[in-house]
Amino acid sequence: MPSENNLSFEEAMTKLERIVEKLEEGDVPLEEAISIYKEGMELSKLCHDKLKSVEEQLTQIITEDGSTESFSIDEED
Amino acid sequence: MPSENNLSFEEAMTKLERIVEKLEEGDVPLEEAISIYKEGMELSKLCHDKLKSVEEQLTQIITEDGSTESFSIDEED
Amino acid sequence: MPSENNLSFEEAMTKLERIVEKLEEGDVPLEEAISIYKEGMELSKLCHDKLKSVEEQLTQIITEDGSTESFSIDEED
Amino acid sequence: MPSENNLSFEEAMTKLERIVEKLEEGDVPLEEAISIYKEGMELSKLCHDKLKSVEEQLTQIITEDGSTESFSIDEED
Amino acid sequence: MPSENNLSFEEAMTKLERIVEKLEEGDVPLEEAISIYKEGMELSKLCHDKLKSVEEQLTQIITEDGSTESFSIDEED
Amino acid sequence: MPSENNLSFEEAMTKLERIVEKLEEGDVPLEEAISIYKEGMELSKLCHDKLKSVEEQLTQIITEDGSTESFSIDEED
Amino acid sequence: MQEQQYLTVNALTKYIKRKFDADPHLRDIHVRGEISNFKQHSSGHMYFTLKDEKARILAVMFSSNTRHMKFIPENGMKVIVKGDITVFEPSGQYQIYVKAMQPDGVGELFLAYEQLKQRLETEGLFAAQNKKPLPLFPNTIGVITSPTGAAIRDIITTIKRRYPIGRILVLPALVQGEQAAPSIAKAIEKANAMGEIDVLIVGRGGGSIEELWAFNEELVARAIYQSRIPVISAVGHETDFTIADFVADLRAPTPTGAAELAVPHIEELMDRVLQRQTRLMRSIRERFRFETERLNRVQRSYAFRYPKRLYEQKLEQTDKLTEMLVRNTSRLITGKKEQHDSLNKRFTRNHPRQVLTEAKHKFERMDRDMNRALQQTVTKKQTDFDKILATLQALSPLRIMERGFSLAYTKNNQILKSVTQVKPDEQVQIQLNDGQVYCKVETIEGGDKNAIGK
Repeated sequence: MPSENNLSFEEAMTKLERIVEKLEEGDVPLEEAISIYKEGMELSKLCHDKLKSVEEQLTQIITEDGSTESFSIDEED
Repeated sequence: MPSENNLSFEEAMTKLERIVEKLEEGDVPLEEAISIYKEGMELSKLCHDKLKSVEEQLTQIITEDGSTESFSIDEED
Repeated sequence: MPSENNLSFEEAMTKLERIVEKLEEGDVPLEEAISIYKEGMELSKLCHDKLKSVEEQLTQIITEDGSTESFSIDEED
Repeated sequence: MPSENNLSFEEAMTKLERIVEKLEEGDVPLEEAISIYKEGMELSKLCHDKLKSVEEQLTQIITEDGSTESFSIDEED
Repeated sequence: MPSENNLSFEEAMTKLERIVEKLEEGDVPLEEAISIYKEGMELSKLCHDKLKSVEEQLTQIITEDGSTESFSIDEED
Repeated sequence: MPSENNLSFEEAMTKLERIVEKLEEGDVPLEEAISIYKEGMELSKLCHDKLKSVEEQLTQIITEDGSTESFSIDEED
Repeated sequence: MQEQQYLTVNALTKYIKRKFDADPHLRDIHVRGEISNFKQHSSGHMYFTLKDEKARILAVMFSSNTRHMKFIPENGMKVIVKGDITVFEPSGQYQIYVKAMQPDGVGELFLAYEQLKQRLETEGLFAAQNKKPLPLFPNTIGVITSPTGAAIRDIITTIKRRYPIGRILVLPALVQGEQAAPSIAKAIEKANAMGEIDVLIVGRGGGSIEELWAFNEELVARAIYQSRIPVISAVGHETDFTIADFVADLRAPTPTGAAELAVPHIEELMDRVLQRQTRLMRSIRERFRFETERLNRVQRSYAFRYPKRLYEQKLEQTDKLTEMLVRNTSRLITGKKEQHDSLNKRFTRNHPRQVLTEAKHKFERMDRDMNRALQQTVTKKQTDFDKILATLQALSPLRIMERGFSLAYTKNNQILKSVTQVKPDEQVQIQLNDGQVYCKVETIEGGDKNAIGK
């Protein structure tokens, strides 16, 4: 399922949520349920990985001239 | 009964349940009863096989994805 | 009585029942009684044979599907 | 009296009964009494023979169909 | 006296009775008495013969139907 | 005395009675008495003969029907 | 005028009160005046008179409305009040029930705020249906505020702590003073123009009403309203709402609060993922278990566990019927046999032997009677004859001869009474007692008539 790797965290979560709901509703035929389950597990792993492996994002500021600079606050005070 | 192999688990179960109901009602003519019973046994085997296959698939998913260990039906409660 | 072989078990039983009733009522002429009795005995034999055949079929089915039985029942409770 | 052989058991019994009634009334002339009595004897014998024959036939049926053993007229009470 | 042969036993007996009565009245002339007596004797013979014949018939019935006889008599009581 | 032969026994007896009465009166001359007496004797013979004849006839009847006698008496009681 | 209806004072007063209450122009009106006769009750309710050079009106302000007042009213103070006019029935006086009060001067700002708020509200800028939902997992969070100061620091700290995977883009803006409103509005427009920001936090730290005023300006309100990007307002003031707060898609009481609303907590997210995973597994396991149980139930069903029941009962039924067949047939035949036996018994009882015997008896009797009758008849005749014969013989004239007499007869059989009746050599018969003598006449003598007898 290589396409799923391109999903954003949000998309993956949304898909996962839907899958969970669908499975919990119980109306899915057994054979389909197992394939949905498989997909759900992969999505869950994807989300999990995304949360786990993220580096901290930069904070930036838009300057007067419209360019973007990194911004840091004085953590002190 | 090759057509029955194309039944989904749910269809097979529904058929099976109807058969049981019919048999338990008790008014089934003798000759029909035995053929119904035969069909029931075949459906039962079909369902059993499908469940077995689902169980194997589930076990396999867990094994591949080591992180989510120890899936088993017994794990509940 | 070749036509009687095409009777279903239930039809044969119904016929037999009527014969028994007729005999019970007692209005049967002597000569007829014996032919009715003969017919009754043939019906009885037919029913018995059908039951025998059903029993054999059942035994065969059960023997063939011996495996099915074990799986699901053990895991339960 | 060849015609009498074509009588059914019941017809013979009815005839015999009439004869008995006539004899019981008692006014029968001597010669008639003897001829009536003769006829009665024949009718009674006819009935007896028919009964005997039915009994034998019954026994034969039973013997042929060994499963339903021990039929006998004595079995009653 | 050929016509007398057509008499029944009872008719002959009635005639005979009248003859006896007449004789017993006693006033019958001798010659008449003897002729009446002759007639009586013939009637008597007729009756006697009839009785004989009936008896023989009876004996014959019993002999012919020896089985019947024993059947019905023995089996009684 | 040819006419006298046509007399019945009873007529002869009546005549004889009258002769006896006449003789008893006693007034009859010997010669007449003797002839009357003779006539009486002849009538007497006539009567006697008739009686004789009756007896013979009876004997004959009885002899003819000798069988009759024995039949009915012996077999009874 | 006798029919004139008289009103009670109460009814009249109620009527007047209803008139006041029904008039929209007497609702939420702003009145400027000077306070006099000020009294504050221990309960917190304020009673005073508002007056100007030409008129006065009684005023009441209940403690529930005085709680957020930032000043203490006193006699002689010029104020702007907002309230409703109504009639106090017991005294029949109309009063103003004050809901808000501002010192006059600031009062103009307040009025402007109220008017703008009312206008924008009417226009629908505050309507709930126009509020945009916030993204659940924003990638970039835009922050419009002053790049210096506590607000920006609180926001960044909070976001970094909660949601390190979120990118923060600061759009600096003036948040105080004349230029604040256009600066904020411009920043909002810029953020929208950039097209990479998922959510906007617009705000500043707390301050006086004048310091916060930019957020009450129409320019800012409209910019917020125009924004495609969902906006969280974060004006650091717990109690008073700015116009911006009303327009924003979500209002946060403080900048920190805004940051918390803008991004999810990463731990929560992780929890959420794990929870979904758990639910997924539980759900499939339950499903599997359910289906297994369902199958088991069927397999455990009576029909499958005891398939012999399918025919055992029928077997019993068949046996029973067969037995009944035999029994009924046997009974039928026994019945016929008994019927025959009883009839035969009656028949045998009527054997003609009896008839024959009776006939024989009668015949014999008759035969005997006949013989006897005949015998008697014959015997009687014989007896009669014998008797008469004896009598006859006794009277026989021939008896004389027994005494030695004899009778002589001529050959013509005539008694010989005279000698003249015979001639010699003629035959004569002599009748004796014990026989006859046949003689021949030898001679004839006599002629004397009395020769013998006399």
